[in-house]
Amino acid sequence: MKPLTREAIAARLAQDIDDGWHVNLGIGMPEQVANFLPEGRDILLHSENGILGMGPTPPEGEEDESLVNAGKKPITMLSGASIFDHAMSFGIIRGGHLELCCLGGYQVAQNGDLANWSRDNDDPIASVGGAMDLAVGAQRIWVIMQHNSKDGAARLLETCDMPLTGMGCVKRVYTDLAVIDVTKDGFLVTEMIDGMTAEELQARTGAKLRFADGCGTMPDLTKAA
Amino acid sequence: MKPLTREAIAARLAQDIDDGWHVNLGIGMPEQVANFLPEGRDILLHSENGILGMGPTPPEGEEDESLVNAGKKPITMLSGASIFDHAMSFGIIRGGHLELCCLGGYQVAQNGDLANWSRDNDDPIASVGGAMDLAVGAQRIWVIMQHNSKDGAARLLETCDMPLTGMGCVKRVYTDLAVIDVTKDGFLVTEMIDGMTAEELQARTGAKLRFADGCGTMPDLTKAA
Amino acid sequence: MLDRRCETIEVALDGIQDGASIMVSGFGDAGRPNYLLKGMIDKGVKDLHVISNNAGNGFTGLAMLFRLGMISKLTCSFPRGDLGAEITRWVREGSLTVEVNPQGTMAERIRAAGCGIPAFYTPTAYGTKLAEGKETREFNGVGYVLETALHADYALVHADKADRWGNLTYKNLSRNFSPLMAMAADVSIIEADEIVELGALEPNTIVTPGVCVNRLIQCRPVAENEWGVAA
Amino acid sequence: MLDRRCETIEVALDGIQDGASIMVSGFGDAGRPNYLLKGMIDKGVKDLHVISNNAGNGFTGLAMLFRLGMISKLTCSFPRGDLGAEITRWVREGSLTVEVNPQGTMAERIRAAGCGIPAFYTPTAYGTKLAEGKETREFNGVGYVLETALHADYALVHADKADRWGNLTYKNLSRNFSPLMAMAADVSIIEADEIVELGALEPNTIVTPGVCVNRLIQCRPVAENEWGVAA
Repeated sequence: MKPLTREAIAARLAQDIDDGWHVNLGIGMPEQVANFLPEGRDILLHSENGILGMGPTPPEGEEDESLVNAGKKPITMLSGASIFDHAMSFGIIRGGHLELCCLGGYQVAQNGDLANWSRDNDDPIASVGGAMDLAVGAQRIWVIMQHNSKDGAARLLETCDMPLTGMGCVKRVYTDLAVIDVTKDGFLVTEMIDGMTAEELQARTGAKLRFADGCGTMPDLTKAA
Repeated sequence: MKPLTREAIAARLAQDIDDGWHVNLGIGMPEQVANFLPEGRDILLHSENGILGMGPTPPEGEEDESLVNAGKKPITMLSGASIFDHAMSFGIIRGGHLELCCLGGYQVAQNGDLANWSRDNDDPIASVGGAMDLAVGAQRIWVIMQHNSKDGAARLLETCDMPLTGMGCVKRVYTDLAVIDVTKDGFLVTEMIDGMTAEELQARTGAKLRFADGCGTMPDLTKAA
Repeated sequence: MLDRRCETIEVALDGIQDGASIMVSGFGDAGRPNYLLKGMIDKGVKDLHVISNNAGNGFTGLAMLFRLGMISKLTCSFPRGDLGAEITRWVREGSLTVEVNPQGTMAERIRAAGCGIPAFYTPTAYGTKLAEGKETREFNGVGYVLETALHADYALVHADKADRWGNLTYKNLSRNFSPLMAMAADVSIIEADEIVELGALEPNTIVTPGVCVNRLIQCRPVAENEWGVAA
Repeated sequence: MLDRRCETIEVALDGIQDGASIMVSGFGDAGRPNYLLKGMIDKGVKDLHVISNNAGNGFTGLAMLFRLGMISKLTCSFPRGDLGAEITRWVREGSLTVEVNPQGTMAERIRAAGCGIPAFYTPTAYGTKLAEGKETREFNGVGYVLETALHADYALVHADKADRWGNLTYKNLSRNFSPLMAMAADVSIIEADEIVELGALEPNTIVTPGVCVNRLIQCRPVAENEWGVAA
């Protein structure tokens, strides 16, 4: 049994993005998703700083200071891209126009609460950026994160103890071990990596898991078929 | 003693518009002001439907359906005109960015209250358009109107009895008889037409008038000098 | 492939039912979605709640929907014009309800709906009849009125140019309420004078990003005599 | 003649005093008004309340105003970056106050200030630490936070093209907060990469109408070594 790499989690998530969706990819692990978007689908990437239709990283030497993403990294524009100001950008977010936002997470609770912006309740300059707007605004929030923290602590919990980003907003979680829907009855596992048992996954999780009928294998799509 | 024509009131008001002001001219009598803007001043006309820098009426046959003012009449654009949507247009109004708005009036009270949108408290489809936004938003509201109604009733009053457009918003009134500032102490006459006496003006006014030191003659600028 | 284009006007207007709330772009004739409005007449839905700055004029466009008795409620800022006398009569007869908003309040309410703002305070109408029954509040000693977001089931919007992703530009003062309404309805339906190739619109000059748009159709002019019998 | 152009940067920045509140456009390096920021350093004002999404990076631009101790309060959404450790220290020492807003809330608060909206409700941050002490309210069963308009005495804004009336366009993602800030300050001061003839900007593509602008100056690049001694 081998947990998925960060790339493999991103690749798995990318498969579930429908043709025609407008998607915001949060800073960090979610950014990886852009590298695995399925061919043949029009997937329009949004960035908080005012663009829909972000293209890939430009070749070295062709960066334009006026073309950066929310992580301040250089980007390009696709044909059909549009530019707008910050009020419009967050109007698009808050108004529910984005089909999907993928965010990183520190903790997800079984009611969909998300903590992803500050590990420390007493941080004097806790920095939220646009995460709270995305959490309440996008039509669905999928979280992409490691199933456990480096010290082994569970991150899927009955209740978050870190500061919340948003209440009840998470619809699905993709981890290195499983794909888990957040339902009104709590966590529902729909896929696990090869060799993982329900008991073991439960042992690494801080809230009760249910398992979907026909719970499948979570593939590593970064490996040659 | 001859009351000024509507054109002459508009011409008198136009003299007081400073170089560089952004001005909204309400529908009706205020529209006339556009015909008397002093030469050599950049005065930018705003229309609620989303333009700054309106130019004069186009020659017949050159009208463009996409170039109309708030009164739905054909306009042109000056060099330097800008176009924006309705939220921005009223953001400019409500945000206090226009130096001046000229409105027509049914009644003005000595505290600056304005009634200009409905003569009838029971009108089931009283139609306000953008007047209430302009009344509260522009840096100054100047009202242009006949001093008395057709039946001779006073329109400068202690209190309006018609439905209000805005509270305490009027700064100055230009009528066919006088120019009157609205001050914290009520109406202050600064100009009267040639031959008008203080007593007579007071008799035609429904609130106490004060007269400025050096109250001048209100000229008819539509007559050859 | 993301393609907002509809083959026919029937497809563009699919699903609109009696009782729907419908935003209609335009200020006077500028920016009126006349092709879509003609489609609404042909569709024959009724009991509509129309949200539009004006009620229209003459025997074309929006005015015809009123004359045909398709509209039971109007939210607007200026219900006068040609149709003023009729509207007054319909209101007195009880066949039409009219809600008058100050124009800027109406624009901001529509923007709020599109941008996820449920309510805001505005100085407009404070102390007037149009604020009667509304919640008010002072900030820094000035009075304000609480206004709520104005949503709709559908928006019918006229644009100048569009691409298949739904990116839009508008021509001059045809812009008016269009970008706000495109965002504020569950389903926004756009008629465009010209549908261009993806990439033909300069990204910095797009006014409405396609994410706000649901359906797109090539506009064609509606001739005077297509609107039906004049009274 | 309406002419927003200033002859010198001293004239453009005239009147800014210690204790002023200053909006600074830009997201990362895109849209930072570096020429105006350099002018602020030369001017040597202090005790500033800066409103900016980020705190800046390195030893240039906004970051230098922090390093020189010119700023006593920062309203932002993301005070991390290069300067994060220093900012944490300054806050602990008490020489700097930081107010963190969710980014969309900050943008909307600035827009509200420019558009005469004193306050609005937003779903963002409801039930989180950033809503503590703020008024909340339910609409249709959903919780919202009341947020107020965010004004400033001055806005320092970078634009791409400008004309003498102050009409502005922006380049790509340099737009970000610029149009909002230009409207929200008592005095907005714009540096533009290019000042063009009146009429050269197409009316439909102007993003900020000149009515929102007070002063305009031709921008020039600030070289690395002009920012003063690196630590």
